[in-house]
Amino acid sequence: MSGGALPGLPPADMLLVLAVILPLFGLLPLLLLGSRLAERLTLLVLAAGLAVALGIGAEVAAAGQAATAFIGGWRPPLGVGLRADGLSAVMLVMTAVVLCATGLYAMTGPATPRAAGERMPTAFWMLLLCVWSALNLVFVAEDLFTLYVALELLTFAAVPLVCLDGKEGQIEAALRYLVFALFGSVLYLLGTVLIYALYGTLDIILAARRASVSPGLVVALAAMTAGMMAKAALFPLHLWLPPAHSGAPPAASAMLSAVVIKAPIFLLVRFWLDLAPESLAVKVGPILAGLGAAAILMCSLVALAQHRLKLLIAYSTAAQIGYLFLMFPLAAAASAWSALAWTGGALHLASHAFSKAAMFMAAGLIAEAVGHDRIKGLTGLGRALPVSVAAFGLGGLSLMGLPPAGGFVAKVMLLSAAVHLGNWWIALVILIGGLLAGGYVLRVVVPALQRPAAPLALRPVAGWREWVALALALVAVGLGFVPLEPSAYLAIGRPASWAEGAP
Amino acid sequence: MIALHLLTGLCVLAGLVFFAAGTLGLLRLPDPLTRLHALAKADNIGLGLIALGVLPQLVASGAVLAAAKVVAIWLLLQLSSGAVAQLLAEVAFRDSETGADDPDGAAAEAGEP
Amino acid sequence: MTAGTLGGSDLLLLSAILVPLVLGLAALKPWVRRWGPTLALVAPLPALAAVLLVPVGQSVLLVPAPFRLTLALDAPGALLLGGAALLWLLAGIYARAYLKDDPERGAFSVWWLLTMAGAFAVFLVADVASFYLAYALVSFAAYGLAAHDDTAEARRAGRVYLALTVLGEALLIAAFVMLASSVSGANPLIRDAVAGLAQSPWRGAILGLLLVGFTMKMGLFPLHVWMPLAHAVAPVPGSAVLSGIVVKAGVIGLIRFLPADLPLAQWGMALLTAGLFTAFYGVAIGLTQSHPKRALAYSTVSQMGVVAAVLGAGLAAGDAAAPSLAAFYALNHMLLKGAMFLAVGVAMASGPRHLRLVLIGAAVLGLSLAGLPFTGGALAKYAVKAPVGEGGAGILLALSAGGTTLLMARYVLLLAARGKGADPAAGEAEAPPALLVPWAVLSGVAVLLPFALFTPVTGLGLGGLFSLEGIIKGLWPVALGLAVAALLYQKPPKVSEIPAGDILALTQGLRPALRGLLSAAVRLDAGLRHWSSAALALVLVMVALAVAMGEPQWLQPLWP
Amino acid sequence: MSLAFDALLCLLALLAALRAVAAGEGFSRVAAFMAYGLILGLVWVRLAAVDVALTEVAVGSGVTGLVLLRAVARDDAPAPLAAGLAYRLLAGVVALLVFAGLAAVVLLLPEPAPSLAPEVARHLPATDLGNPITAVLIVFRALDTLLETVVLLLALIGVWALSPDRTWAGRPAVLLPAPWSGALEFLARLVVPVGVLVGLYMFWAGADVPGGAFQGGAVLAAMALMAIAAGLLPRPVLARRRLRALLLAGPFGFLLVGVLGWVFADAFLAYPPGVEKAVIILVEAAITLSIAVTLALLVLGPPVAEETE
Amino acid sequence: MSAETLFGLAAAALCAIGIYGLMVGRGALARLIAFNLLGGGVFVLFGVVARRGAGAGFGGDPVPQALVITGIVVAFSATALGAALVERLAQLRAKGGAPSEEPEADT
Repeated sequence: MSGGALPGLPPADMLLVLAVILPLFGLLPLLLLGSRLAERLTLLVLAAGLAVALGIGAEVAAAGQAATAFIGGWRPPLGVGLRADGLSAVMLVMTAVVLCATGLYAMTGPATPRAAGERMPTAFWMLLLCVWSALNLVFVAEDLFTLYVALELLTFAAVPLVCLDGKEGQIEAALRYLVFALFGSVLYLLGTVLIYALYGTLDIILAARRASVSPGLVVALAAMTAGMMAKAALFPLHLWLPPAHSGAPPAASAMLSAVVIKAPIFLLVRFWLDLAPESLAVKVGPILAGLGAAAILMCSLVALAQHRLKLLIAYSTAAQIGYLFLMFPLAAAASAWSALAWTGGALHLASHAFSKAAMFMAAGLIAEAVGHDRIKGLTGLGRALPVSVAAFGLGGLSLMGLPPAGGFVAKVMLLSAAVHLGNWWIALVILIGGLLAGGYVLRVVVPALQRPAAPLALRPVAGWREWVALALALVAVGLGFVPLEPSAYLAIGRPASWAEGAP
Repeated sequence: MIALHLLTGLCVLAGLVFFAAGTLGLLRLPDPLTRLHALAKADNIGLGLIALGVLPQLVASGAVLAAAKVVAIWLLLQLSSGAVAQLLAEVAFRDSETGADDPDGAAAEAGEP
Repeated sequence: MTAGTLGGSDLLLLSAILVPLVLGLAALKPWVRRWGPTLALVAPLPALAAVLLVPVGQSVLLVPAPFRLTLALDAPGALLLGGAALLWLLAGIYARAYLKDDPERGAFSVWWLLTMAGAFAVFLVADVASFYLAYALVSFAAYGLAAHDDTAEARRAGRVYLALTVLGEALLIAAFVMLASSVSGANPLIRDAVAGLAQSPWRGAILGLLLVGFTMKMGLFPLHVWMPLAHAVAPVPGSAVLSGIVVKAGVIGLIRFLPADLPLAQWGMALLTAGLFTAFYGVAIGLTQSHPKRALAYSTVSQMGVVAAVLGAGLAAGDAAAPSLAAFYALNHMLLKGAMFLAVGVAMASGPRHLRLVLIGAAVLGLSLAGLPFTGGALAKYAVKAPVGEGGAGILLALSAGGTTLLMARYVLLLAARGKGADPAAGEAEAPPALLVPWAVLSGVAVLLPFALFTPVTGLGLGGLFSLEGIIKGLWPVALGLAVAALLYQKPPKVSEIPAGDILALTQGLRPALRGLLSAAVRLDAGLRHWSSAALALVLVMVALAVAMGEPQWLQPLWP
Repeated sequence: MSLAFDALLCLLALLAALRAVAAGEGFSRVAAFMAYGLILGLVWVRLAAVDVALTEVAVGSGVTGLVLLRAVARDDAPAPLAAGLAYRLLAGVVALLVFAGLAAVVLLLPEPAPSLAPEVARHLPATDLGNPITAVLIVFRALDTLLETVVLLLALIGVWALSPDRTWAGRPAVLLPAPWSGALEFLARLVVPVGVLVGLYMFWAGADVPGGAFQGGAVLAAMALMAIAAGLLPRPVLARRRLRALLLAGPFGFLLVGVLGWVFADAFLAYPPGVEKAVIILVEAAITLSIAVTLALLVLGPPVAEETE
Repeated sequence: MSAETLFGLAAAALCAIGIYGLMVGRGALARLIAFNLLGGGVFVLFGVVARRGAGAGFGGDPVPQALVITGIVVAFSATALGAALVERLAQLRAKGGAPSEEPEADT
């Protein structure tokens, strides 16, 4: 048992393992149940999982050090270790909240469209739990091969989600997503085998301790980073994201854009700040930031030119991912300001998750009510669907980086770090990104607030689903009240080591 | 001992000859049925001879179980290649019968194992 | 600094902001929105009370570190807050009558209340982060007032306004980040941040961004294009508030963020020249306008130029008194301009006989703005003479007063035309009292209030003004302006009307270029999203990463 | 002498791989890929990893090849035009660059190769298993294996989710569209029982000699498919509870044993001391059963229209 | 030139061929096969590392060999999912499904 367990809460290592296997416990019986029972069981598991995630967060805060667990009692390098430091705990809680909201949003209520048969709802609930288990594992696993299996579990759950409606365009998008993601994960595997060949261990922390700059490590990190960039759809590797995220059913695209896309990014942060030696991180930082900047500028411009609402939001995801890559050169430099950049990046990761999930849910409700996805036909919608447009607007507010949203605080933190570390072009890109985000958000919100030219014929939409979207948007706004200083919570468990806790 | 090695060498060599004949038949013969005929016959006898050649070596070195496995493999192959050849022949025959034989001999190509 | 318990005056300061904000958000509910216009009357009262009761210099820490949300009432803030509260109250009464048969008045009142909350907050907050929050609130909520009518022109004006507002926000956040980071701690007070400006390494960049960001809100050339568009399309009470108060957010920004005691000659001169140029430019374009509201909008551009000039002079000389004098001038402009916009509405609604009365009132307001002796405007002009000094700038300042007189004459002329032709059915009808009374009260206050405030703000006696030499100095620019107006009235020159947002027309050329850029981006994106290019890109990225991390000596064995 | 054989083996593998990439037509590409898989099986034997050789041949080229063959047969889309010569040259150059990088790294691998073999040897007796690979799979890295069974199940759920709504509870499509053939039935009647015996033996022997759950499961799946193709067994109705319970046996069983680990051995997926071998065999049996059913259903594909045979 | 180095270079070559196939491959099936080739190459690399780490009475380090078994099964499930997607796509296209919203030429 490691770390001082909070009274009343089960020990930290049990919670860690629970976070991974609880969704599996929920998933497996679903095969035997009908879709109504499946829904109820999933919502129950979602609630329990949220409690576990919050428990882990509390344990890490109370113990002031990372929570650790060893599978089967075997310590690395032989066994597999799970470890949740400050950042992992934040990611676990973020994922739990977003997926609970998605569950509520996708719940069949009086006004939700009747699913044609058992296939869609049952498959959706199973895939949701799989996504959750995989994400939790990605955030806590410290073993490179376990991370590979977790990433594959995530991809195999995300691909069917994309083509759940079964239309031809979506299946083509899902196929393209699957094969490109596989290309990425096999490159990651190539990196993993080289790391094992060099250091005889797959554990990130032990490998980091033995890591020294050598051709093998360089090729390994290059392959792993390229693989993760392919799975994170960083520009110019974003071919699969727009069709996949816009084609998926609304609840699924909310999940995909908000949390599934964050797993490979989290791993990149894990590699470049825990595993790789400082000298390599400084060399690679500019390349990652350069591609991130290209992503922000290019994908925002293309988002401005989109005619369909969901495609606009999907391109916005591709652009916002660019911000997260701007963090690497800032966080790699060993200075007080890099801690601020590190906090800004984590905050952007979280606030983008909440605001993007809210925007996709709102877009789904708007498409349901109006019957089409074209931006042109949305004039005057603000009066008909005020709550959905408000959710979309508040989410957009966070993307634009305007106070009082979380996106604003993250932008200020990254800007301050960029200014102090002298990366002027990063500061400029952040500002231009905010402008372009303003462009493509206001392009939808402003016509919605005007008076409709012709009265809109709307199909009824369940009120509580709109409030779920608005609640998520309000959480993104709530993140705006995070203090503008390096967060102590995120510093727990850094630099990573197994030393603390049980010897 | 020398006789043993001689026997093994001879058998394996003969087996190889049959395999070569089978492959030559595959490349040279015109239509699927005759190719199947060549392959099924030649490869089976080839494998039989090689198994025959290897058996004494194994028995001599005391690995009786391995020898039994080699024989089992040979038997399984007899069975499966015979049945598969039969199936392919049925398909080839039905295609040539119904004239579904595509002009560019795709069916013939499909006949190839 | 009463951090713990919130005293009576602290609560008053807080409620000045919270009451309009809460009412505005509550008005989102349909049944509250029906009472919107009446709520709009109640909302400014706490602010008015705060200005009257709370001693100047009082500040309250709402949320302790690391947020440090603080409100503070300093001299310029109190002046502008008082004027704003008064104008919101009277314009609110006016708007209730003006919009009584407009179906969308509920929505208008939501934007009205939110802009009010933002405006009061901008004048009160004392820390950087909440200033940015208040500034963003007043800027984006004002969009609702501008783009109220559902006409194509209103939508275009709204788009231009939003584009420039988002640009302004980006510039300001960059400046605030650099400003705040020179002081330790998460969210410094504006005072401390500005104090740290002297030795901050990016002083030039910060000042540049601050000046551009705030003068864009004030409508200084060349970033004034949005103001004539927005103020012309807004309904009359909306234009009054936009031109009167929302523009002052830029003024208070400059007052707060420019170092009072650190003489910066070049930045000061730059602001001074830009201000003076805008003063004359506004008058020149305003004269060609055919609608009284657009003429007034250009007059605001011109007057804000004067305020910028005053602040520039103060910055150049490091004169600590300049900000409060500029605030006094801005207050005078706020009330006069508000009254003039309301006059347009009253003129529209009254028949020919009553129109004469309205025209006389408007003329008085115009002359007061121009600085005719014995009017409030003269006091304002006299007050700002000190920082600008007697040199070339002083003369130009006086000349701009002449220009303003000319523009005001044009405005009265347009008002007369507008009055007769606008509403023949009005016949002998008199403007409804709900419009007439608030306008009359506002005009009276606008002309007389400076007399009460002159000595406390400037510390000078009134005597100097009423001396013969003072009268002469105030009179000749006005006389000159009237003479030229009479001359032009005889032989009106054939000058075609310059479209509102004058130099915006130049940007029409930009539109196809922008569209070209978008389609190029889409084509590049479509190209990159083919499988062959993406797969190749992935492998090239891997190779690039490896090469970037590699060291040259690893290739040594290849060529020993 | 053996180096020459290894070189020949490598050459064959490269040729098969090149053929699989360069072949124009879908079927010959899959045929080349299956040949590649079998040659890799030999490579694994040469690398002294018989367990992996079994898995590579059974799953890597056998079942994968079967799935690809089925896909080639059903995907009658016209073969899209090949990439331009310039692009192919560029791709070739880049591939060579990657080869050079990897080859350099392989040549520069550290000489006393770091290895966990001694670590495994030290802890092997605690698991009282003979086969170290099974020990690593089921004991030391048990979480990977648990997740792997879930991955397989998830792939099946993904494949089933592709069916149209109305046939969610139907039967999978016919595997072999040919009419009944005596030869196939004869072959099935003879080989299936022997195959099942071999599969069970491979699972049972996995504890001590090369073999194990995955290899045994693959052989059992093959036998099931042969029986269904020959008509000895009907195509299963996918919504039947019993079939789905079989699917769950592996992952759920493993999960339950893992949770029991908390109770008896104070760590998740730890085996109660003293009865490790029995529990491990039990778990492996459940996994073998589930893998056999899952692999078979994956090859059979999504449920299509309900047919009255 | 030991056997391990030979197989190591062969594995590197297989990876290169796989990557070439993934770049040049036309149509999803060709790419799936190229993915399996690349996967096979990486797994042989695992095998070489295992063989180099032989010792303590084993012919090869059991940990990477166990990983390869897991990897092969995961690669198979990926290929099965991909193949099912390809078949479903062919089925829909054969039924004259409406072309997807943006007719992207899959060149």
